[in-house]
Amino acid sequence: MQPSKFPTIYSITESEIDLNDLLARITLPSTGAAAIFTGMVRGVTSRGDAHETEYLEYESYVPMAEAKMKQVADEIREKWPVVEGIALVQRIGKLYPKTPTVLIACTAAHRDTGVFDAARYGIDRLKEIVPIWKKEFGPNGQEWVEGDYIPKPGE
Amino acid sequence: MQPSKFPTIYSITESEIDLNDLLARITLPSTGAAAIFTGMVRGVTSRGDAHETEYLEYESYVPMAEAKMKQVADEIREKWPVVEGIALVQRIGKLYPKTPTVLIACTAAHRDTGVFDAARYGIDRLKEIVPIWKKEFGPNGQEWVEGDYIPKPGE
Amino acid sequence: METKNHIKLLFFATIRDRAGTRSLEMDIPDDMTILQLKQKLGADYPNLKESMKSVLITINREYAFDEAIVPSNAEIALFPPVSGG
Amino acid sequence: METKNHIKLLFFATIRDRAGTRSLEMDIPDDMTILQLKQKLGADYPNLKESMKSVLITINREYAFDEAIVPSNAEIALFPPVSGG
Repeated sequence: MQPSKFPTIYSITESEIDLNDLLARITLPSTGAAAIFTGMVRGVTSRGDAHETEYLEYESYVPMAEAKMKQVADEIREKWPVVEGIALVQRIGKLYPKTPTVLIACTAAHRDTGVFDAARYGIDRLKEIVPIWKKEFGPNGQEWVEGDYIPKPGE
Repeated sequence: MQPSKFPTIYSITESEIDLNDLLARITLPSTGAAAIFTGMVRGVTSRGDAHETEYLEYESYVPMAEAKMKQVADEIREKWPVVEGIALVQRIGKLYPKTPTVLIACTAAHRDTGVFDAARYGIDRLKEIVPIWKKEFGPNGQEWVEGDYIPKPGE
Repeated sequence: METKNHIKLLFFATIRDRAGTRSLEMDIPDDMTILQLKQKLGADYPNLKESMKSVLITINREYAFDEAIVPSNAEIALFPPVSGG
Repeated sequence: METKNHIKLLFFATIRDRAGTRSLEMDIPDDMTILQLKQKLGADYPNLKESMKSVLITINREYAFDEAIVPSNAEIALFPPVSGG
């Protein structure tokens, strides 16, 4: 099986994230397992600075973000060659609590192949290098959420 | 937050597994992360005894299976008290390649809380103790797939 | 005088195929153990004899083992190791 | 005689708020480094001066660092550490 036969989906979108559709698009006849991560807008945060959120506004440097999502997918394939399909989707715009905002899904023939680790790696890397930002709107006003990762040369 | 406020879904079904719907049902205002595992019917298997599959027929001892799925959910909550919502769904009947047959999803406030491990544990335990069996139909006839786990007293 | 215990048996997967039926009802002596029940089934249904070595058994939907006593009106299920997912 | 390099600048998130614009075009000297570009932006746009210490910079959609030379007709983006997900 050549890697070129394996589907890779990456996109920044303003539309709803459809898990059923994305999963179907990365399922091959040889696929038996999928590990999927989704992130949602939290309306209530308890950890750290406890607060409430009315909504988030996401923006992205879209062409670079899509290129970096492809890079994350390439990194996953290098580390876990058994991974078959990969989907990375970030929704942007004004998003309310309970709404899925991001999805990473990896498929493989079997579940004991690192497919869970691959999905975990995917969301961690997306949050490090993919140019997306969010501004939080709550009862006490608005605030940009800043990450803390500084990409290294070559990333 | 009391555990009783956390949704637990467990079911044996003959209907399509709707990831969007299940995810929505285990997303609370405090939820920021979901780890989801799905298994699908493989049409082509390369590992071990390489073969092709036309379809699988699943059956279950339904009332016991649902009770054991609830037990798996209880075990997850005991090991990962941060888990908020849990869904365990097994589809039964005649299922063709690329079709999702099983889903385990766990939600939590944040992704670094063990939520990936919780989902992984869920599928591993389902395959050990939940009374479901599958018969494989392929070009060379039909064969029951047998597990290899013997439950211990108290399981 | 021996009293009788009326139980229901359920068979799944390979065990059902060999038993040729999904369920049976039967009377067994009080205080019969799971091991004795397996021996009785192996004797009464020769097709099941071989399966009784590796079968999983549940009493009222909980896994049960050789030394357990079959309770009254029990729902007993017999099946091979599970293979869901 | 100094030749000129025409570049496009894009600002995102906090940097855009402080710049008051999403994009700018400007001519810079050939062989200008990213460090020199940051110094120039800090001098030309006082609102950006403080941000230049921790800003991330990309050249043609790849992360770039102080010593890099800005290539001709580059698309340069400036933004804070990312926070997607």
